[in-house]
Amino acid sequence: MTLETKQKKPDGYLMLFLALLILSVNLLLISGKMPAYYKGILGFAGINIILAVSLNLINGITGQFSLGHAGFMAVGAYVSALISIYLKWPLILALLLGAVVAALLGIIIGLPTLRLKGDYLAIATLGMGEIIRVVLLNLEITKGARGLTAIPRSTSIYLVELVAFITVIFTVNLMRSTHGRALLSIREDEIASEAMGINTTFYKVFAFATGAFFAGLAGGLFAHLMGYIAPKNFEFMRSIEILVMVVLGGLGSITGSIVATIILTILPEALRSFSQYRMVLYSGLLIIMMLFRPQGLMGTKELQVREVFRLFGFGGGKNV
Amino acid sequence: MSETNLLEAKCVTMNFGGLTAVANLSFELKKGELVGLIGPNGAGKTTVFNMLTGVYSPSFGTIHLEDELISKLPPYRITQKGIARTFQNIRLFNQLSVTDNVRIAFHTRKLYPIYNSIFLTPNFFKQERAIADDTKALLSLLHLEERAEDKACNLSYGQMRRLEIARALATGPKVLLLDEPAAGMNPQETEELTALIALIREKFDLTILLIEHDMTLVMKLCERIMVLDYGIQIASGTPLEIRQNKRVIEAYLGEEV
Amino acid sequence: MKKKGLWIAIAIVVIAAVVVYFAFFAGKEKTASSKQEIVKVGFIGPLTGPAAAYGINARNGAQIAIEAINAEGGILGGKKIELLIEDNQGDESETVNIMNKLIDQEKVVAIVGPVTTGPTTVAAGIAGDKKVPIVSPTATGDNITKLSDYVSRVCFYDSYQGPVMAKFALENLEKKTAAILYDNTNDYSMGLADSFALTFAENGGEILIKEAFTAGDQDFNSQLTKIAALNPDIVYVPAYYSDDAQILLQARQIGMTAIFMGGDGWDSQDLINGAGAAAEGCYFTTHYSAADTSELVQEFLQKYSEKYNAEPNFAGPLGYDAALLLADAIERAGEPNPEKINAAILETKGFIGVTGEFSFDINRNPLKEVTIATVTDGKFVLVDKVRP
Amino acid sequence: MLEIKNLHVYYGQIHALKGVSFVVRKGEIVTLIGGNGAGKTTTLKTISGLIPLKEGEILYQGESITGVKAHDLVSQGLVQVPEGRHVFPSMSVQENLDLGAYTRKDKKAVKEDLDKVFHLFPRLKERRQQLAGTLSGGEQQMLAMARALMSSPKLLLLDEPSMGLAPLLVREIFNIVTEINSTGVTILLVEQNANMALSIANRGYVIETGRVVLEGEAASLAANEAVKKAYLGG
Amino acid sequence: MAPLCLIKKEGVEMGLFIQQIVNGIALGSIYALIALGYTMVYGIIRLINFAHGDIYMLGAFVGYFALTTYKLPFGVSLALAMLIPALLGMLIERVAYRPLRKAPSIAVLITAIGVSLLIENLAMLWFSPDPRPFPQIFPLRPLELSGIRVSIPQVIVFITAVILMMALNFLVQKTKVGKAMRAVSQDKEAASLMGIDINRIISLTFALGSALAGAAGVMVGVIYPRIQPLMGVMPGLKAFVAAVLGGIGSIPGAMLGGLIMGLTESLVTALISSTWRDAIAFSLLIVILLVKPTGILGKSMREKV
Repeated sequence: MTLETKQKKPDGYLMLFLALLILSVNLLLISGKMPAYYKGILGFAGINIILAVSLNLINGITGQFSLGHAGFMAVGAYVSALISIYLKWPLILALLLGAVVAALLGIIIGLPTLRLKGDYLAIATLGMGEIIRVVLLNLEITKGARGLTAIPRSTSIYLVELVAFITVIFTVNLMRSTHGRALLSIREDEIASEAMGINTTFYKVFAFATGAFFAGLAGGLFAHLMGYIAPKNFEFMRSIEILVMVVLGGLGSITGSIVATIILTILPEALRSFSQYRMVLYSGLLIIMMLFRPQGLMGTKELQVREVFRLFGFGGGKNV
Repeated sequence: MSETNLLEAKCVTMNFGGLTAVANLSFELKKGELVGLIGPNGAGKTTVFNMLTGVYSPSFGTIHLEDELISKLPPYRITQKGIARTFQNIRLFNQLSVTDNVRIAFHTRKLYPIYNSIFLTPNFFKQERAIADDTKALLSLLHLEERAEDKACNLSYGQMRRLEIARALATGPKVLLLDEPAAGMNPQETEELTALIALIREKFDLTILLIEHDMTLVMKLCERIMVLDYGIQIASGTPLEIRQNKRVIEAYLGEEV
Repeated sequence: MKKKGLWIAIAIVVIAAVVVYFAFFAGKEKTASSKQEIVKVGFIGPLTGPAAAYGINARNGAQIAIEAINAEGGILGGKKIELLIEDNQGDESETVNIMNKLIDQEKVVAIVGPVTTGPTTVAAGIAGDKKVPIVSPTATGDNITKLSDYVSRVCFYDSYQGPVMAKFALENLEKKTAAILYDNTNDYSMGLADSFALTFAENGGEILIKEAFTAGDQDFNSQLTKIAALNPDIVYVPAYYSDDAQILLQARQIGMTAIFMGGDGWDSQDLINGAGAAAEGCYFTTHYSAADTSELVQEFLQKYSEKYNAEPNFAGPLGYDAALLLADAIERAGEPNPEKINAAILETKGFIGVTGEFSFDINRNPLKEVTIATVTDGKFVLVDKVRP
Repeated sequence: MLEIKNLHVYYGQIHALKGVSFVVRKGEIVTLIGGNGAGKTTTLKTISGLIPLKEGEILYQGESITGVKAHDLVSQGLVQVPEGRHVFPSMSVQENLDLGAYTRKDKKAVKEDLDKVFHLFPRLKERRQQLAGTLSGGEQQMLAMARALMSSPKLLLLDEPSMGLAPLLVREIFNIVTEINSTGVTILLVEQNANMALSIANRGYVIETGRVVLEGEAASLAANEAVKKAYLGG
Repeated sequence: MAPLCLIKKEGVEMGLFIQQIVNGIALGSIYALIALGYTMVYGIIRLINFAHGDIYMLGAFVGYFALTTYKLPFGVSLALAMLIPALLGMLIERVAYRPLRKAPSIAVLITAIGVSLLIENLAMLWFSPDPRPFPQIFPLRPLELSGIRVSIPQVIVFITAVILMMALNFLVQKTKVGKAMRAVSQDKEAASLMGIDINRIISLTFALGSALAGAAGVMVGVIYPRIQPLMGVMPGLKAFVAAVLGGIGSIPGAMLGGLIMGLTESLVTALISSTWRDAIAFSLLIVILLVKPTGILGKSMREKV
């Protein structure tokens, strides 16, 4: 019992394991042994990890139910794509500016709407995402439903990995500080949090803006990976997909988000051979997962190698 | 204003729609005092707390803490200025550990910039270590060290009440507001709580205002008692005076206490 | 606690299983198809999701073509074509994965699809990178064939058929004022609307109003009321048949008498089934006419209804033609080599398909006749064939 | 009337009740006293069918009601007034009372009971049309009890009726409990305020960490030194 | 008074405006019908039942098959189109939601999304994704009054919506079952202590809400005779927005919200541009939520501190 919650320090085994995994994947990449098919999936998985972890910051950690993540992603994607197309700035600058604009939008939208709670916030952010989409459909510069073509396809798989890595490190470090705890306390009880001297408005907007920033980055990466974006890439179902990754992984669990994201990115590919039954299976699995594991794969816990060992009967099995 | 008045409320009124929950209430807390706030249910006691801590902004009137106007400030600013509270219907961070509950409350006293936590600067480690040490000390003072790593929602009722107090203390208050700390406790537990309140008052040099229905606790601890009924202060005085006050007996205490 | 551990274990097992699956099964290098008696061709289109009606029709059409070819002995002296069908749900990311999979894992020599413009835009880039030709049956966006040399299509592009209808309205019907009602979430609809408007205005007509709707709308009364108030001679509705039927019905309900016109998206029996009498007297441009008595058309329609027990919408014959064109190109290339096949596609001259005879322009767009059809007594009737 | 045999209840991994047994006879007021977390509320909730039990048996009027759902027990006259009142906040006082009589078909008898209840709680009559959520804590407690009476209980389970109430109200509530009992309703009372509880009860049980540790006549319990020290503040 | 169509210039504009209001009310009635079911289900278990729009779609399909394949009379078809979705709604609640009654609400929401996707994809598999024309029951020719046109189905839907709203309101406010529903929505544990079988009440609520959705499906088929498996997605979303707008949990609120949605869409199209319609509808939602966080007719509950 106590072992579970006590664990706050980074788990050495896990770090080692992850490092090895990343290393071996990259060796495969560099050596050119990895088929483009897997490379493509890896790219999408990386982008999805950024999206899921950043949404987890808003939804899971701060407890603000947002359904508008695709909207921020769209803003980042469009701004960075437009910069690349018209101003021809370097990719990194385009991505950063896209992310900054998304974050600013997050602040502008967050300030008034974060007064709302629960489902009401969800529906307001959903509306916000839809508004962004309609604006994109109607602006001259975004070319409406036609979308933006001829975006330089300059995102490399390494860049996606790097950004995903930064997102995770950022979130993990934040979580282990007083600021991360402030976010958690808002999720648990906003009134008590305020009574502890925490400026809840600031932290909610901070979480919203940071989440939007990373979503914007992910959007930029997506745009420069695909070479083409259109408003329908950022429909409300997209927000739902990201939300499903977060909830399935466990609200508040970063490793959970990562694991769920990888599963949910690979699963549709694995189900591809079932062709027309694929979506039926996917939705069926989703229901079954939630029925048997409503708190998500990891609950609020983080994946720890020590636990995995214990599970398989290695060492110190007491207290389980 | 005299030197010794730490907290001063002047003509504070709170209206909800057509309903006046607290009417024209004035009082002051001197430094180091322990004052009880009693009265029938619905008399507006918790509303007073909510105004003092900024949850509600009074419709009329002012509240000063050390000569500084605080009645327009948001709750977190008031906490930073030095008023901490517990809640009548316990509000812990249920899914977090006991330690985390207390660590969160050190937020304002041991604050470092956000970039410190992202880039793991030396200051981050220094502050976090200080928070960990202070948390440990507080938990052991309140006999919670055994349960430091348990989730708050798994505590027993009495432990939850103590954790709320520990959390309030961690914010470094000058004034502590306790809302029915003995509610749901049996006499023995209440007795322990009484001793605890006396202890922390001494140790942290606190000024305390407490709401309580348990008259043994109130009479034993408080130097002064204010009585509210229908949002109006109907009496104020020493425990002895209050016990004999006709209006208080009629509205609240009933016959023989 | 035990239970949680169990779940983590299950999660790990699932991940491991998926990894193993990819590492050992899906990842297995397929031997190049040139050495086999089978030529692999991919199909990409939305078989589920909102655009499924077109994807499924296109797939059905392509399957009929491939089966017919295989039944007649295949290509390249007896090799059979295998059509690998993949569902992209109309989604661009899916399309990337499918393109990679079909080309890298399955080693297809060419691909029929994608069906809609967005995914085709994305697929075009990959096709160019990997030098594998794709032939889209129905992607009409003007630009897609300019994105890479490996993209071609068998349908009109947006600014091809819009002007035909505009001129027809001005010159043949002698109408002077028009209103446009289009789907602003659909690039096809926008493209047709723009090209129609441009030609119509340039040639002396007047566009009174452009109104939009959103995919999935059921109610068009507000837009129609607004249009009706301006009393235009014609209303151009470049949308898909199921929307068109709704719009026609609702327009007649509010007493509009203007002539309604549209593009190839109208071409489905369901337009008449849905709109009934309201469809009478409307005009639309399309690829072919089901009333065409040519053997090819009738044979296709017969096979389609036999196999699928339904009548195809416009995507059906286009899917058929795309597959047919591809098979023809493979035959002419002489070997199942993607680059050679692409070269052969470019050289296509006078190809005869269900949707007419055509060659390619320099951008690999078909130069073919536009059919203008109308509805009379509940039937599609051929009005004219125009070569723009 | 009610017989509890060897009750074991778990919350997840926590063994909350470890073999609780006691009896309540017809017409009695029986009180369960004990510290926080001793398992008093759990016992009540198990009896009224809100919590499933792992082991043991509950006999009501001689029949086993083990595993019977809460809503089915109400029509048999076994009714609980939950801790923390739990009135329906956005319904009027009248509607709350109507719901109390949810399982009853005999409209005339219900009407009579309504009059009785209003006689017992005149304050509720004044506030018939007021929303329950706007009542004060004491009034809500009265409403919760009145609501339970509307289902014409034979056995009333009261969970902490005095919690968070002013001294004056506490006395009033306990007077009413006695009055209810005098109309023939058997009462099982869980209380922190052991002084008060023992002063109106016939018999009492002391529960500690999921076990009954002491039982007896109310008066003898009140005189017991250990009880005095632990629960009566003596 | 002269008929509206005879009034010159400004009068014509006025007539057009009134026509758009009529259009908006007709469209709003549909949203209201779906929103009624939404609001009931949300009211009782605080679940945004994403599958509601899909049940509405199934209602339309049941009606379609009853009318075409089995050639049943309209009344019988409508009854079937309410009965089958009602049973399905109960089934969904039993299988997918009830086991999660104590789970975090977001988990139930994800399950609801799963159910929604499942129904949509099964429907596409079984019914094919092709849109189908719904048989025309009522004459299409509009009634004309001073230049304002209203079609018979529009009138029928409006009247149906109003009657159902009043009936539901009566049911919930005045009847025993209604009181039980409200009790369950406010405090489940206390409700079961009143002798209320909360599972039965929740089941009943789902049945009722789903039957309403089924009826709405048929009504939509009648007015806008085209049905397809994804027809429930957008109206479902907009009806939910309507329910929130009017104050979720409130039955007159659902009606009001539906009408406001319909009117907004219609007037935005008339006065601004149809391309901005959805953006403005959602902006309106956000503005209303900010001014009155629980919706127009929603009860505001102050959190007790």
